[in-house]
Amino acid sequence: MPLSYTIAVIAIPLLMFLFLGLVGVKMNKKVTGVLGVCGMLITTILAYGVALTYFFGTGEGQMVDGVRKAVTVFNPDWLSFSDQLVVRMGIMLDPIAAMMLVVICTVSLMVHLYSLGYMCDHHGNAEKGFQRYYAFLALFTFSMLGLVVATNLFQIFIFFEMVGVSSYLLIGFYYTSPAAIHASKKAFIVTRLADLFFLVGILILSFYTQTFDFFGNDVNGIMGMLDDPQASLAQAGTTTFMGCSAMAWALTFIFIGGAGKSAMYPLHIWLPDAMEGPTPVSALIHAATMVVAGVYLVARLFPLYVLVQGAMDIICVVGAFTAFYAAAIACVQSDIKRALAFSTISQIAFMMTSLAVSSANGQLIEIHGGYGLGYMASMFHLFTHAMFKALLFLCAGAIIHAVHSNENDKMHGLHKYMPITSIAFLIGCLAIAGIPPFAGFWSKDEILVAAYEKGLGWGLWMSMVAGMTAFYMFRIYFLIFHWKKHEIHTEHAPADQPWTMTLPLIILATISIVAGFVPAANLVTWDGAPLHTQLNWTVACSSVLIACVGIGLAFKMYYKENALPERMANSCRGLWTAAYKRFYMDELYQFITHKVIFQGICKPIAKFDRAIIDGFFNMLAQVTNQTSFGIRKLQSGSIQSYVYFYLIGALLLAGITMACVLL
Amino acid sequence: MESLGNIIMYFVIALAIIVFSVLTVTSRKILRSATYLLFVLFATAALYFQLDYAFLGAVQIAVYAGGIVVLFVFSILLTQKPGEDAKPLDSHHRWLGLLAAVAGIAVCAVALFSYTQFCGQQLPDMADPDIAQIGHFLLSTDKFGYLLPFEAVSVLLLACIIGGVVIARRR
Amino acid sequence: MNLTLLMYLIPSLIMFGCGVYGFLTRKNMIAIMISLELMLNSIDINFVVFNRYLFHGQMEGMFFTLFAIAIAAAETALALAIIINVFRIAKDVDINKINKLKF
Amino acid sequence: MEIFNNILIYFVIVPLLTLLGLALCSNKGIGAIRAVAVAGATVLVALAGYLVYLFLQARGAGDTSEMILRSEVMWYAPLNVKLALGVDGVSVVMILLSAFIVFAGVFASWKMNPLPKQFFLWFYLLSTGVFGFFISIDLFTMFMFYEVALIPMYLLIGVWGSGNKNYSAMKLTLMLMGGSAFLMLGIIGIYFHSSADGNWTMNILEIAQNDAIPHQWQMWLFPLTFIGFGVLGAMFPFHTWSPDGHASAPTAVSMLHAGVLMKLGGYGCFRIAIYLMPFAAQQLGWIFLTLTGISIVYGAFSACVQTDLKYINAYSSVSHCGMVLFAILMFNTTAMTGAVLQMLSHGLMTALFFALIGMIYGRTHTRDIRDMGGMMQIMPYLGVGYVIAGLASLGLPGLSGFVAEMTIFVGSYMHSDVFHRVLTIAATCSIVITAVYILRVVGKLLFGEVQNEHHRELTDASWEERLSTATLILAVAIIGCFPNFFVNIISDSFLPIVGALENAARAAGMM
Repeated sequence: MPLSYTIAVIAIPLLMFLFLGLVGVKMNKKVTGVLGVCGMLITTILAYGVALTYFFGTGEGQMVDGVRKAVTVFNPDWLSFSDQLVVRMGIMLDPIAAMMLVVICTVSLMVHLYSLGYMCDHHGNAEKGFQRYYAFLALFTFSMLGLVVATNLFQIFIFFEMVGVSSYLLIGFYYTSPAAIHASKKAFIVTRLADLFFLVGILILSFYTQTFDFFGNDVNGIMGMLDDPQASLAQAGTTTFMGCSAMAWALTFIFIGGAGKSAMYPLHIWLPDAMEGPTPVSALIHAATMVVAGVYLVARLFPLYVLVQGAMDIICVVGAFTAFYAAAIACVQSDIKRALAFSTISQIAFMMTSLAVSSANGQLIEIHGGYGLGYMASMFHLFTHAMFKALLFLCAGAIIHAVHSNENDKMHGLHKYMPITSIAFLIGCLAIAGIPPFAGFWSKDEILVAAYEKGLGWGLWMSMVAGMTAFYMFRIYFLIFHWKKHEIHTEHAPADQPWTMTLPLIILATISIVAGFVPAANLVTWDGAPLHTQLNWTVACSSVLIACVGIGLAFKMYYKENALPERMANSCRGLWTAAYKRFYMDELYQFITHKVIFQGICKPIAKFDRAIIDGFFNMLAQVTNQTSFGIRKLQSGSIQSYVYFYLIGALLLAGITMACVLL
Repeated sequence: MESLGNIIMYFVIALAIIVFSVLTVTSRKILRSATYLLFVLFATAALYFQLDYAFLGAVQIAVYAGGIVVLFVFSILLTQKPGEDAKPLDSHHRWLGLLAAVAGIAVCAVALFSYTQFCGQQLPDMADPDIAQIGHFLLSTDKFGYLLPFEAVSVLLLACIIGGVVIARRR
Repeated sequence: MNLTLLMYLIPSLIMFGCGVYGFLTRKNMIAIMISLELMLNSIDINFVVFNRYLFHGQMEGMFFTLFAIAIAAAETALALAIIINVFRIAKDVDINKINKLKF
Repeated sequence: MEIFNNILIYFVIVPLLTLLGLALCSNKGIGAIRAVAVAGATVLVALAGYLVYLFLQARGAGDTSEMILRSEVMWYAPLNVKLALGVDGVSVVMILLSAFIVFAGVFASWKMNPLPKQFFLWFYLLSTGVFGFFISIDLFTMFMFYEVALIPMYLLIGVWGSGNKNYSAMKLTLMLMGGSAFLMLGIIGIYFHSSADGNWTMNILEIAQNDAIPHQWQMWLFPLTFIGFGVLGAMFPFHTWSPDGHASAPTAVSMLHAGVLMKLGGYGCFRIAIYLMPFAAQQLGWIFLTLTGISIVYGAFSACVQTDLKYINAYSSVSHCGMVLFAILMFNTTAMTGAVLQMLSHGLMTALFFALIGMIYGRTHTRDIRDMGGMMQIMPYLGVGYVIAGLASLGLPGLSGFVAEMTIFVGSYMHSDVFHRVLTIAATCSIVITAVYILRVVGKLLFGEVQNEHHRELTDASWEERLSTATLILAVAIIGCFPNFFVNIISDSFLPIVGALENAARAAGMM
């Protein structure tokens, strides 16, 4: 299959969006849903074809001397800023782009299919806004695909905004619910704030590079400048501002942009709230695809980041801290989707850390004669995580659909009622906990190896977080499916959902089992050359052991109803409450945005405008008016006063004349 | 040297003018004001007679004293309730008015007294202009003819009549 | 003793002063008109006197007075018509209370 | 006459003919009035489209002259005042924009009541002024058309407005008139220094060619003209007419005013103030740059706390128009191109906003967002339109706001000194604040539960309202999706101006 088919991969969702958005609203709901699924199915088939061609074909210049090169399929000008600075809208395929195509299309297809069942009530009637929902899904898929195949930094920025808006629209899908509106607004504004940094980063970087392209077709792209010491990029490395090079500033700002989308601390606050959206949306956007855009962005600029160790260190620290922080919060959440959301944050932080631990002192760390193991591991984990996290979310969706609640205490003991869902969820948990041979084990293991290689401290820290992951995932699992007998709250007993919802679960579960055997090391590496890896038995065994300890602990505490969790919570009540309240980050933001910015800046400015600026002009008018009124008194209309004035004038004139004549 | 009768006549007229003028503007009963005005006008007419302008004096009596004052009296009777006096003036108004009047008089007086070359002029002899002559002048277009103003005044009077009718007409 | 020009001007001047005083102080519109007549009259006297003393061969002053009398008559008639009309509407002839047409 | 062979003059003649046609309509015949108004607007759109075609053809044929379609008629020989016509890329797109807004405005005021005939009469008089301003290159003629565009505003707001309309109309007119007083002083000053040899001229191109205005005079005349136009461009601190004026104006007038009239300010700033006085522009630019930088952030912050829909948009306009002047003062082709894109974008988007607000207001009779909610359920078409306008305003790629803002930011960042960069970064912050106030109002107005049960009975947009908004949405999307088409038309027009600025800088030894 020619690589130029990628255009169709991008175009079909766009056309679906336009069609469903403009025409679909007048059509039958089910028909639009089926149309959406069909469109997505075609997209997915094409995407698989393109990805397979890219990875295993040789025809279109993707393999040169055993190294996979980026292939620019098409790259027309979109907006010319100046002769050199041109924003292009193109399609570029390289290992990570091809991999992302597969991930996005797979998850998106699953979600499309799943939503056919999920977005209906128990009688099979589609919800209000069903067409809109599918239109937005198509829009999101289009934006995300456009993002990953971007040929230049600015295109990534453009699609960053687009996915942000799609996410906004989908989180706020239930637009009558205040919580959903609030969450969607928060998500948009926080990511927008991050995008501001991204934009500034782009501005700084492009000022030196004079191009946005990664690999230029006619001009040299950013990556092409890396080897050339005369290139303007080198200048960016030496120009300093406040002690750091322009390059470091630019890359740090760009990372902040990515951190906003990828929910890194302290910009993570929007993600848990984003769970107000429909659950399939959470699975697609807020677990599998959009939230890894930040990771993707850093990976995309990986060769640049390697040059600037400062930026890498920031990523490393932020990533490692976020991984722990989110895992800690996930351990105590009672809302299933929120717990999964924090788990997502933690896992994405894993990927970020993994990227950052690939280098030290401005050089890639050598492992087994290969470089950039962390990069490979990160991308691999991105892939596997997308699959099993989507699975977990879709399972959660099925449960929520069955019991009509997000809270753990409304669930309990569902294993008996929903066996398929239960098994799928278990597979997902095993995968994320890192139990071989499930997918998560392989990718997480590589990450840990890379972390240990960077330093023992990093490795231990990440291992600890991996253990916590196993614990909180199984805590959720046991609380939902076991703990105690289910109390039936509604007239329907919870049961496995229709095939449209279970089929995606089965497919994703299968992928979660086998995805670990994808030869990622040969396919996605930072320079395109295959990376030789081998299982590090020490790390592998220890991580499995840690995971098992976590699972065991969770089993002990949550398999059967008992008082142990309560006792433990009581033993350190303060810490528990803080974690449950997510360490008060939301309250902090609330304070900053409402008290400081809204009350402290906006209101005084608006008052200043009305009172001082407008007041000044009104005062001008008032003064004129008052003066006029003052003068008007002279024009009183009273003849007698006129006569007085007349007399005064006449007498004065006469007096003056006489004085002149007589004296 | 004037005849004594003339001089006495003059003083009587001058005194009448001064006294009745002051009374006209100070009386609080408006009807009395009008009456005093009538006396002033008569005195003026007398002055004209003394100055040998008999026709003018006649006109003064006929038009002014006979016409205008009657108009005043009628309008006073139409607008004034019997026994209603003007309110006494507050003092600052009176003093202000007095000051203005006195200042005006003073300035004029200073001017008059400083131009002594004609102020001391004797009364020259003059024949009383006869009516025929006046009529001739009024209707002639010669150098001293007043036909144009005469016609203008007639138009004015016409306009005035119409205006008076239109304004005073009860709607 | 001679009757000089000045002697005739002095009563006229005082009459004018009274007219001014009356015009400035009276509230009744008719009284104001009366004061106005006083002033007009004093001017008439001046015309006549100047004509008589300084240009006794001619009659401009006299004619001027003649016309002035005519116009004064017209003016008074009109003014009184207006005053009466105003009185009908406003039930008052106080000059300070007639202010309905003012902005 | 020869001038009638020039297509440009028809941009003035067509509105005038429409005026005539409207004058002939009877007061009662609403159908005839609408027909005439629509016909006029349609002809204008067609003419504008044809003008773009002519322009592209001329440029394609290698015509690189600064202005095309030149023609001149002497008006008043003693002062050398001419009716001089000519357009470059910027004027062409501005004319296109104006034609679109007039078209949409006519449909937005479809049910204008009372006195529809008189409303359209003034409306078309205003349009005449706007088009006349964009086609002329003679200072006197420009100023005349400028005034023609301003005066009808007073009546349009004073008679057909809402709320505190007398105050607003008076304030708007007085402040803009104050601005034009400055402007007239400036123009007179320019005229008397327009040439070194005493052959004074009003023609902009000739004045720029002569480059004879002494530097010490430029230092006086530049602020005069810049403030004169800046008042219209809502530059801080001369922006306060904008919130009150827009809040009281009827829908179509708000559209035309924010959409086109405010653009006259930006257009005049670079066409007259900067082009003719590049030296002073270089010397004094930083003052105005600071003011416009303040405008951007200040307007955005002020918009965050407003509760009246129109006030929100008016402050947002202050912010966006500040961006226009900000970019113009950056003195490079990229930023200035961005400024024109922003004018286009803001013109269409704000017109769309005001149209939608007018339609919502016409139904609910309130503009206070606290009294409304859940409009999306009641009037989905208007709701979706509002969301699209909002997204355009906060700079969603694919809609016009994004390309304009990005061009401005990239162009502004091309300056390598700290002053310009700090201002640029401050200006970029506005994209976040914009998102805040747009999402706030969208959340409160459209989403959530219906606040007022009476609102449930309201209807969605009628066909003419749909047409009006769809035209604008389409235009916004076209600019957003195919920006290069416009950039190519616009960017060459700035070469003479940037060239003049560089010469001035070189002469002053700044470069």
